[in-house]
Amino acid sequence: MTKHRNSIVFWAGAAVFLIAVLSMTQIVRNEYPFFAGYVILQFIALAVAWSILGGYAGYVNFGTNAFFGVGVYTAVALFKATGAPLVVQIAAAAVVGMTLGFGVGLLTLRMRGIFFSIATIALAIIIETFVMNWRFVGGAAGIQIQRPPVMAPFDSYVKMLFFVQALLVVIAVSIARYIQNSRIGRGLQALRDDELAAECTGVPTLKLKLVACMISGALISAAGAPAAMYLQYADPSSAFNLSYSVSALAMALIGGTAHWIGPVLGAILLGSTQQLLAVTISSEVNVLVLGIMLVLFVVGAPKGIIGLLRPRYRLRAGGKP
Amino acid sequence: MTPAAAPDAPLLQVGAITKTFGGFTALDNISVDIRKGERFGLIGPNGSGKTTLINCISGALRPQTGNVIFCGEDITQLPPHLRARRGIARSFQIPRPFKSMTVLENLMVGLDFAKVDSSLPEEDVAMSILTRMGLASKASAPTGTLSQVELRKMELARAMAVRPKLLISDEAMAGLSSSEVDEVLDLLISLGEEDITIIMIEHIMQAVMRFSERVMCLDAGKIIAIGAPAEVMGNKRVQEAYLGT
Amino acid sequence: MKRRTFLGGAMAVAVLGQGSSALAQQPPIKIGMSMPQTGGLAGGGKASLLGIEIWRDDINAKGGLLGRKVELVVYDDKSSASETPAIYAKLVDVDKVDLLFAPYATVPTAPIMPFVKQRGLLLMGNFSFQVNSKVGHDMWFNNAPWGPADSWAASFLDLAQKAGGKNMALLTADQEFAQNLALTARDVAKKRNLPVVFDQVYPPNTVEFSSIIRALKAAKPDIVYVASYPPDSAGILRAVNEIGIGDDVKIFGGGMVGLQFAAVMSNLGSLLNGVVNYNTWLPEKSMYFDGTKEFFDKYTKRAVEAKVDPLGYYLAPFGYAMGQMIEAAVNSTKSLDQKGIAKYLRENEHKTIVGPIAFSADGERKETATLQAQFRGVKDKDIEQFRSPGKQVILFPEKLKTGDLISPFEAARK
Amino acid sequence: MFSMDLLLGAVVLGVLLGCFYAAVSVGLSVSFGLLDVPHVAHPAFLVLASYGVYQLNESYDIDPLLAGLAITPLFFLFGLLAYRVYYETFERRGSDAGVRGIAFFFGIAFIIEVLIILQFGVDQRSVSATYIGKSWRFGEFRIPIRQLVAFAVALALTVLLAVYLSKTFMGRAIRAVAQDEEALRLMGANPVRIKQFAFGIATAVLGIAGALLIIVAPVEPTLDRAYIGRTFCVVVMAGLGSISGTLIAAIILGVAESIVLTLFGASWAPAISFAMLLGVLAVRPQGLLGR
Repeated sequence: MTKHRNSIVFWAGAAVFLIAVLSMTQIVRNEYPFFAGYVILQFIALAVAWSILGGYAGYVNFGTNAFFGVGVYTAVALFKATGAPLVVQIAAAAVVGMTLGFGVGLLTLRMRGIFFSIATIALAIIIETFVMNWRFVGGAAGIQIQRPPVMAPFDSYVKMLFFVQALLVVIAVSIARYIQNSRIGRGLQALRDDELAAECTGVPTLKLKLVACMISGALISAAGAPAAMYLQYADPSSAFNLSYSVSALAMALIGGTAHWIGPVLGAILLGSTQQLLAVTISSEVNVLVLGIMLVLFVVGAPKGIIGLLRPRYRLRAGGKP
Repeated sequence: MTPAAAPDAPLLQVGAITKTFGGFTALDNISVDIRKGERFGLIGPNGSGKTTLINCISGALRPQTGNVIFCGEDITQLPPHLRARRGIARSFQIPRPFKSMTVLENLMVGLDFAKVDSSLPEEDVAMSILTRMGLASKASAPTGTLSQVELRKMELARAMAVRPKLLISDEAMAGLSSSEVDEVLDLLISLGEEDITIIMIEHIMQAVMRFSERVMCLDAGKIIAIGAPAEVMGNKRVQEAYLGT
Repeated sequence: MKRRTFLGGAMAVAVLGQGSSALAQQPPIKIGMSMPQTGGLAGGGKASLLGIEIWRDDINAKGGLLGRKVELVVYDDKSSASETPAIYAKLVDVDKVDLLFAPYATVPTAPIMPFVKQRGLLLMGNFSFQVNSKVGHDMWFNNAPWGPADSWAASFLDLAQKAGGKNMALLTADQEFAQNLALTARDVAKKRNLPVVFDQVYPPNTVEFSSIIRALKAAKPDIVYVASYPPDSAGILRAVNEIGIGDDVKIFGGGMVGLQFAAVMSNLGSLLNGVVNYNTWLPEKSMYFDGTKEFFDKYTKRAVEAKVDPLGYYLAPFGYAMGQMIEAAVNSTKSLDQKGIAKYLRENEHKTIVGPIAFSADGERKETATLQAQFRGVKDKDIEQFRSPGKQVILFPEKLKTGDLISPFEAARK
Repeated sequence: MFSMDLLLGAVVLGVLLGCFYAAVSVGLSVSFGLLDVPHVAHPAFLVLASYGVYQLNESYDIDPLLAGLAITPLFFLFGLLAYRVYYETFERRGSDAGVRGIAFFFGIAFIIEVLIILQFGVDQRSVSATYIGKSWRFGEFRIPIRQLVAFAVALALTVLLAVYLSKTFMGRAIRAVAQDEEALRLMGANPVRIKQFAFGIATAVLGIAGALLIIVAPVEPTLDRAYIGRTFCVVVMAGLGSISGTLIAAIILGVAESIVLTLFGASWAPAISFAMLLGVLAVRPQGLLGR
């Protein structure tokens, strides 16, 4: 009963959010909110997608930038070769990201988490090297992209991208929420706590990890795909920037990974703090804040913001009463 | 799909399995059949290969040679979760609860993935198992708050949630007081009365004697005695093996 | 016409009469930009910004632009392309700045080119390379002395061929700027039938160049054209010093980024000798124009406090020059109308502290003023030595030349 | 392009480079290989040590190797502290130590990077010493002396650590704690103290390794990222915790990098160590000499 009511509330909320976003694109004329909002929405999508594997299953992916970059360059390559529309670019990026997730997962998810983590760092560098040597998409020099004309009902491309990214956020959150409430979520939580015990209780751990890795990879790549059109430019060092990995990880862990709302809160908080800090402090102190917050939360508030807000999660997490 | 096992065929057949780690042979050509509904005791000194054997049965390890046949099906190469779905469940020597979950949720994992059809809602099934185990009052407690005996019971309850044909209990009484030992033992015996085959690894001899219909003793990866409890306890090599350590 | 002049004069008198109070009352003219202040480009970005700030202070001391104070609105883009679109949208839509300057370097600039083109905004470029060639924005003006795309490689190869070079080796970093240079170098070599005997691209973060230099040496080239980044430039020169490069080499260098920065130069010291490399400004006597000396006096003082490059030759004076061009254009057109300013900038030659600047249609310099200079007599661990002339002798362009190439490379190293 | 001389040169340089890689990886072989700490901040500690060496060399003109030796005790203490924090916050509490432990060290690495930038800026730094910038000639063949120095010191360091771990009482206790913590506890030793000490040693070694790093080439604050691949590749390929394996694996990596750089071009070089790492993980995760 309550589950059912929760669902209604959730979908109503999602609809209200999308309608609000859509009407904002129609009413607000100043373009800056869309530029800045796009970045924050992108971080929400990344953090939520990251936490499907990193939070629910406890496998730390340092390669968010690899999947992100793959999304960007899938879009670039496809657009340059065929002029495919944005929707197709995003779908293709999701497919490629999913395939990549499957490959890495198959290779390393049998082993302990640390091997997976290191393999994802390796992945980012190998793919970046590959893209740097790929002249068709501009190689190391990067590539400038001309946007196609904007589609109705939008009057500017950035507004459209803002809406598209909002849609991706809704998709990512609904998938995360579905997983969390389904037996997949319970299985992931079990294997995160104890892999052998989970196996012996009937949980197909490898399969679930692979599924999580594929979904997470697909969503990260999909969230990265519109970046090519947003920047109208792509270069390997920006597309594969390590800061995507640090941010996604920090936002998810700071927000808390036991519930899908955690990464959303973390991304909104850190994303807007970063936008604010970028305007006020222009030194490395800005980045330092992110690192210190990450370490403080990891050490002091293992369940993140939602753990602090909702004692239930603290209770669930706690070793001692 | 699987060929129907003959009515009197053993539930579990361990066929000549050998398991080595590097140069160390943990199990040396072990064969044993376990009947349906049997209460089977497994004893032996530390490092004799008891846990390795049940790891090979439950799927945590795979033997180098030999096979494991369950209900007439060769499961030697199957991963643990598929064995669990076929009806093999276990508890662990050192309890391994899902720490971020409540007791009830721990059971729900097994119910979720064992794929047994039931007309009752899963939560009700879980509650009935907990009631059976005397843990009903702890259903919504986090596992971190449980006492040692409650943890042991929770592990057995979680194993029961898979609705096993074969339950393997790995030293479920270690570190418990004698009244608690009796409590857990009674539980196991009552489970055995419900047509569940049980393999019990135990160091506490009275418990083994009271529980088992048949006992097997391992030493250095070999079977040194198998038979009725009193018979095995009277065996010279068994006594030596125990005194020797 | 006369009437307007009269009115203008009257207004000017009025403004002068009100003095500083008028300066305070009128809203300031805001110039917006992002600048890399953290990340890999931060060193250059901060020096460039200091140059611009010195211009702002000078102009405000003179009474501002059109009688209004000049104010800079600067955000950090973290050396990344992904930050700049939001920053420039904020500058234009929220801060409502009057004029835009581009951030230092190509990568952060590239994403804002389509934006300014679409909005029809003037953008003063800041040392980016070939960023407008595909966009074709007619209100873009780059302060860098690069000039036509191929002039860079051409000037180096001119010097090389004059010294008897017959074939070329290319060693380039796998990053955008170096790859752009490599591309033109290959083109120019092809046009001149200069065989390329060695062509290698190495990745960023390469630690050990001994292997690469050994392979390069084995190819026995006459001309070695290197396009590298600061961390690698040092590694390459070290390896060359240790492994040797052969007596055939007539000329070495060309496009090594980093050898313009004080920290790198003092670090490398005598290893620099003989290298012919590009530069933008040097303390040679041909390089002093109206205001140049005063600028560097101010810069040297403020650099210490701002913790930026103590010499500041490479970027800072061009930041100042960017301001000077805007100053001239706004004062002549007497408005902030961006189309008018662009028209003025395109049609006139501008006097700046880095010499006269004239633009061609694509917003780059009409003629290249990129220097090729040879390091000579450099000692170890001494920053101050680079302030005196003769340490980097200008070989190109002809107008600014202060010496001739010493060749072969090994001879020049002594 | 191909010639025997060039190949020979590549192999010789590769061996030198490989020994240097062994020196920078050997600490990780202890901390990750033996102690099972997911120490992704190891390369960041390494770069931090290099900056320490740089500071001493710059301000007091101390030879970089001596400077490395001088900061070794400091790094030992630093290691003790780091392990204590890690143990108290993660290992002792047990639950999901993996995830948070990795994130913790990742965060630490990130903080170290930023602090170095705040203190020293993004420019690269290098040290001066009499043996830097000269080379040893052998006919046409020249080997940079800095590489010979790095080679000799690295080899000595690795061998010394291997001997320490196999011959001394403490060394053997460290190996034992890696294999069976319970047994050690029964013997009356405190495994946590032994692990802490071992982590201290693993970090102390970085003092010298950091000196070698800045002797071989200039350092910059984000250099640690390149070394995550190299060090973990070496340690995993070696078989976790095997010191002799570390040396062999590092030489294989060094030679592979050097040959690819010399004969096939450098554009694929950064992927070498990572590709080898992925390959090892996929094919033989227990490493060359794995247990």
